Amino acid sequence: MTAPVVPDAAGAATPALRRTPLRWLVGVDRLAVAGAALLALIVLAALLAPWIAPHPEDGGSATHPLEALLPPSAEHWFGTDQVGRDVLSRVLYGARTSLLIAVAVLAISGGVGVVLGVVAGYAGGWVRDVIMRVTDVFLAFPALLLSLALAVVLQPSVTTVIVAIAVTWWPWYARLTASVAASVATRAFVDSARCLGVPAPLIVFRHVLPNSLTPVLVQLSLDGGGVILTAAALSYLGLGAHEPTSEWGLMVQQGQSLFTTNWWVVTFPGLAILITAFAFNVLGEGLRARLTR
Amino acid sequence: MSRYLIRRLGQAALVVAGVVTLTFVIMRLVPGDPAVAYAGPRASPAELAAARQRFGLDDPLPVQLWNYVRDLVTGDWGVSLHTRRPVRDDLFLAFPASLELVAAALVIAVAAGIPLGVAAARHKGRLPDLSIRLSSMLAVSVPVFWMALALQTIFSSGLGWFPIAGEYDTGLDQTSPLRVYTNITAVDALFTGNWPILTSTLHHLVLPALVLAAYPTGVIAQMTRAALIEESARDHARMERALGFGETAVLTRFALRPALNPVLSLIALVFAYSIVNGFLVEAVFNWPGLGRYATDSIRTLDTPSIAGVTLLVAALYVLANLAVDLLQGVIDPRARAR
Amino acid sequence: MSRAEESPMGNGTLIRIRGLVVRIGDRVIASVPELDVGSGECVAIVGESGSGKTTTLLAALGLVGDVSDLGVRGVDISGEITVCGVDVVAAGPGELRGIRGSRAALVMQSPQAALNPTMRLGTLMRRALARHGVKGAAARSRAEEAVKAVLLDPEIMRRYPHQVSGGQAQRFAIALALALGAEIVLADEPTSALDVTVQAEVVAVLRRLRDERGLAVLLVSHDLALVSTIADRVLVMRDGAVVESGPAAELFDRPRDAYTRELVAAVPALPSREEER
Amino acid sequence: MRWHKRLLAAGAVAALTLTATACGGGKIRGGADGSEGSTQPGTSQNAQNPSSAADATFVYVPNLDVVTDWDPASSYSNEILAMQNIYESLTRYNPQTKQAEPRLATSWTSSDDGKKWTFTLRQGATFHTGKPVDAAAAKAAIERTMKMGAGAAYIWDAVKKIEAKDSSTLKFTLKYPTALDLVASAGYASYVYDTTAAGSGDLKTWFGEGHDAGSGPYTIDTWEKGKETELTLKAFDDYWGGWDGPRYKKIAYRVTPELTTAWQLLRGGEVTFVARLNPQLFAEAGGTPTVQAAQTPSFQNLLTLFNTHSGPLKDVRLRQALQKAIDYDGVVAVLKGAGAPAAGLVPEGLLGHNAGQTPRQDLAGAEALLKEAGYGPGGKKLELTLTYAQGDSDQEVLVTLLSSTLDKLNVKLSAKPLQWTTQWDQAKAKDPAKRQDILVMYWWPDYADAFSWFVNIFRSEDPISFNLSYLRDDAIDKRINELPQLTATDRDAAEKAYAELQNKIINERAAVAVPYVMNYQRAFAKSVQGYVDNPAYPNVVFVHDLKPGA
Repeated sequence: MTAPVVPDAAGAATPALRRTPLRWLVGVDRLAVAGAALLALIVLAALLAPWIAPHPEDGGSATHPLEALLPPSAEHWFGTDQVGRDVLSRVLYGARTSLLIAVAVLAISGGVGVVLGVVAGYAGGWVRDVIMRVTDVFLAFPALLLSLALAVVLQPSVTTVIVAIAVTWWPWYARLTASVAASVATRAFVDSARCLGVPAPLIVFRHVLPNSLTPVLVQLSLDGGGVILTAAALSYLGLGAHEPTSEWGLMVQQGQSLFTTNWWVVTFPGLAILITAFAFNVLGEGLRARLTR
Repeated sequence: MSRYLIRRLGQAALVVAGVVTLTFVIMRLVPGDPAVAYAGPRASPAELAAARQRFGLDDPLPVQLWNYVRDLVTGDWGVSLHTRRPVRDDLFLAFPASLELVAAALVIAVAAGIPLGVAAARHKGRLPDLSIRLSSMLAVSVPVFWMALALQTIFSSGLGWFPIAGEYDTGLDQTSPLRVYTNITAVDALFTGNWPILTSTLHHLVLPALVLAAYPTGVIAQMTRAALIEESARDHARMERALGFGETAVLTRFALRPALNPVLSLIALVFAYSIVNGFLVEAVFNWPGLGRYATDSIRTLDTPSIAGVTLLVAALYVLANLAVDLLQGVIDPRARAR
Repeated sequence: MSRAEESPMGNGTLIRIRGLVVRIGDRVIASVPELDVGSGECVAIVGESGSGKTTTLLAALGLVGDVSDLGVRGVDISGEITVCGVDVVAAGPGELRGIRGSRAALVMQSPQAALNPTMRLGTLMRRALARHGVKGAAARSRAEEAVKAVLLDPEIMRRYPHQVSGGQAQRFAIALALALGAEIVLADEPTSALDVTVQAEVVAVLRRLRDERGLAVLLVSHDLALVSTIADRVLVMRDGAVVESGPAAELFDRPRDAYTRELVAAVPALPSREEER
Repeated sequence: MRWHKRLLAAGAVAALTLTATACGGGKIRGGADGSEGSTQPGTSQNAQNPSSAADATFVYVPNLDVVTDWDPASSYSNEILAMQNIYESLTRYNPQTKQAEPRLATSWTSSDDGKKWTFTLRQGATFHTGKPVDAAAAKAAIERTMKMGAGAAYIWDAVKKIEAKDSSTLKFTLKYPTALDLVASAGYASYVYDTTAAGSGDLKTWFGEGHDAGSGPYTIDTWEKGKETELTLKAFDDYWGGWDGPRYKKIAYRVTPELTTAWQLLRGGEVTFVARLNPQLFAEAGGTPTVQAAQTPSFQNLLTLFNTHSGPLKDVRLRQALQKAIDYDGVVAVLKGAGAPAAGLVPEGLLGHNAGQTPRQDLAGAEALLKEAGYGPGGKKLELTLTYAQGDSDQEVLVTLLSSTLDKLNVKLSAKPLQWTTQWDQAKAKDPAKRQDILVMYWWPDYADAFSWFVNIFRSEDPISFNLSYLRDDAIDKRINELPQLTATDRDAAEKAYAELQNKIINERAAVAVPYVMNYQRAFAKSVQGYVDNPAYPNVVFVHDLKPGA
């Protein structure tokens, strides 16, 4: 979100390498592979939560008030929470919520941003000016702040989190796409398409859009971590997911006053946020290093 | 040059206008009637009507927006529903402490992030690089509120190395009272030579500033590394090598300065981000800054206060960007020519 | 620097290349069986882009792959390169830094890009001199003398790269070499980014320094017109290999290789070297 | 270059001036109130050692900002913590005797019909302004409060006329019978203060600047909004109660929102009293030798109000099923002492408390009732909406447990945490279809009288204000209207009337369930002697009553 794409050094000697498929997987991209693997594991855990969670019912609405706040044990690896639910199960189910939020936010903000960005970049002139000034305004808010303000307006729920974050994130993609699209639009093949009388929308979506996507995709994977963190922060502030949804930020918030007495309630969901955001960041960094070379 | 400045200022003004409008629109969408929130649950219809009139809630929306803008310009940021004081006064009280914390965090971030970025670039592709990259990715991935809780539990209540919470030992207000000028405690203590309060403040600052520094340190290290690598691949770096300079000298004495440009823009971005991130840290360490004010405002749906905080931070961000643009002229002579 | 006096190559050979092969991965980027540059001599390498001529020049300074993302990992250099008595292939970084600048200097294609944008020219000059042990008043006088020698106003040292013209920048790069006491200048397309009139200025400076000070020049260029005005000997490269080499006059008059003939023919009006002289 | 430097310098100067003018420049921190001769170095006790020496400081840790309104007439918020130590009312409620006891009034009588009340005032009490507390001053204060009509001023609604018969006799004539001694003990709006304190200036403004005009044991020393130690009070030397023996001479309010932080401050000996802990920390406090812990039932209980007017819960069987579905023991177990089982609507310690009515979970009964109405396992799925307070972890526990139980009974509960204003707006919606089926909220009285629950929540009203079960029952209304006179004249009859009403509302109409009554869980330094919690004044510590021990 914050770090603009900085192309790594482009040495005169490298083009030869680009064609070696093996390098794609080993070589410089060990980071991307590691990130992808870690993320795949988390996705798998989320998808399989109903089967691998030791107490799947605890991921939903079940409660066991008499087993509250048990420390980690063979029965409950991560202990139990205030109302006796298995923390491990809730962390696994929480992966579903977090990933759902991440995917939805990236899809919405990426989609809106790319479309507006391509239009701005291709059309240029006042269209570009208007769109860019609007993104300026949105970008003048730190993302979390605007999400906060929006989440206050909407009632707390997972949908609110998605909307509040998506609204604040699309301008980044609009910006990025606009600049890439502007340079793509001046390339010869677009000119020739124009000369052949291909209608503008078709040029935009057939030719400009596909050629502008790569940096956006890299940015999207980099931003996954940011979305996870922002969503967790919103839920932590009580503006996001609520009971009985399993959500990591909410779990940290509910357990924070228990940190000194029942550390497990807070520690594991916090680690889950950390690891997931980390996986996104590693993947994004790896892709960035690879694709922008 | 001055044309560039005028254009840049115009752009900033346009953005601020947009920010104000957007904030106004969002605040009007807040559910619940601010008049009810202000007048209290047992207010009579007459009190409600008075409150509505006071907030101008009966005017058409464009008129309200116009009044809002006019009030903002004349320094009237409205009255907080939960503290019942002018929002501007509240912000002036709370903001210096936030600024102190964020500034400390950014100092740490710059002092650590840039050398780390240099070290990573210097050993590019080798173990030090990988470990610096991985740790900076870890630093940007950590949820601050959780890290704050963890560090507080470990280092304050566990090991007792740092105070648990607060900005300074409030007992010192009795023994060595602080004369305030800027309301930034550390600054006032420094300039009035109030060493007890200064050392106490710095001691209290360590943990929250470290937590808040994690994210900016990570991004600054990453950005410095990337910018240095890019810069050290340029022709001038080859020239400097051909003049007999070693890699370290090329990076630190030649490439670093042009590479600081993107890092500087990043710092402006991270500054505003850290103020908001600081809300979460302030809550844990009971730092008397904007965070508590903001969370209280959110909890009570105090729209004038939320709008005030939002506007203040957004305006700061615009200002920071403007400042960076000007600073870039100092760092990079090419920018001056624009 | 006193190493110049105790150079083991007393016969004035500044660059000696034998059987040089530069590979990246499996691909041969440049292959030069033999190349010598003596003191006061100007040797040119010509060829189209991608022919390996720049690689050969950079290899002489040990700078191949310095900017590539892969560092040394992907680059393989074999053969013998001796520059001012130092075995470049085997030398450690410290030894290489000892000859760079002070004995063998580089002049690059794009004059402004080759100078650090955030640094006044004088600062760069001062730092470079200090790097090679020349400081204070001595540094100032050497800098001034060098700048004057390339026909620049010493005032230029107060400017930033973006405030000087391309020709000025290029001449300043040569002044750097002079100030540091370099015996040979390795010039990579030094004029191709310049206007025609400015090109002549730079070439004139180079030629004068060679004639007056015995400065050797290894010139890489695709511009045969330029080469013909200055080079004593010429190597023609194509696709990484040397296709022809020999004294300049001979090569221009009677190109043996088909490719060289093509090149020579492509130059619209190759001025007669005799007339120039 | 030069241009940039100038510009940057100008910017820096502008920023400095801005902040400097904002704070008035060069003020001593802790001396927000310029006229009150603020702190001098070395003269007062270090707040760090609250437990030492004769003029010790009592450091109270609230979790919210203390002061929003300094005006004793309209104050209706967290500043009660300080106000009750600065100001005094005519009477003070004693939860043990369930009666009002002397404070500024030493005795009082009422007429048989409960419509005339005469208070005799204490001799020798003075305001912090130096003026004596007499009947005329008390009359002026209460009349000003009534006239302003802000905050909790409604408590005086019954008063028709106040007369100062002589300097120590204050006579009230009421429009309808009311237990005025209880009214006069209210936590808010009951204060007696010097209405002439500001002289010719505006009194409200004068208060707002951080001045006080009370007669209590402490007076405002420093007040700095937004600072961690927001407020300090110092002893009022001429207090009628005197300063014999060891007493706390100063009170500091150190705002700490985070429970864990507050606890760590207390354990570290930095503070004296923490108003609120969670059960786990409270348990830890109990086992810490330097700290004492006290748990007291409050007058605040949690209500789950069922929509009796529209939606599926119009069917009384479903409401009764819900009452039976609530896991009362489970909630109390999870709250681990932060909540106690409730018996009826009226908490213990108030007239009207009905000890026998403790509800129990009865899943079989709930299932049977649901079946009868066509729902339950195997029947139609019942979908209900519920709203509760955002950020309240105790309510969250109730809701989590309830939706877990209802899930098993084929009832889908969609629960929304909302800010109070939003929750309330939705509950008051003109269109009944927009209202919730179940609303969860706390209720506590403004003065120690159970009447508050009935008149506000269960008496028919139009438009809706707090009657959020939307109950409309003439018989119930009639009984509610009779309560004040009974309370004022015949306490036994009142007791009976309360019992009957609660039976009607809870059992017959099933308009509400009361999952638990909040317990106060306080933790404070071992050195504090004589602390008693008074639930009629939520979270207030009457510091003058305490002794600092070794």
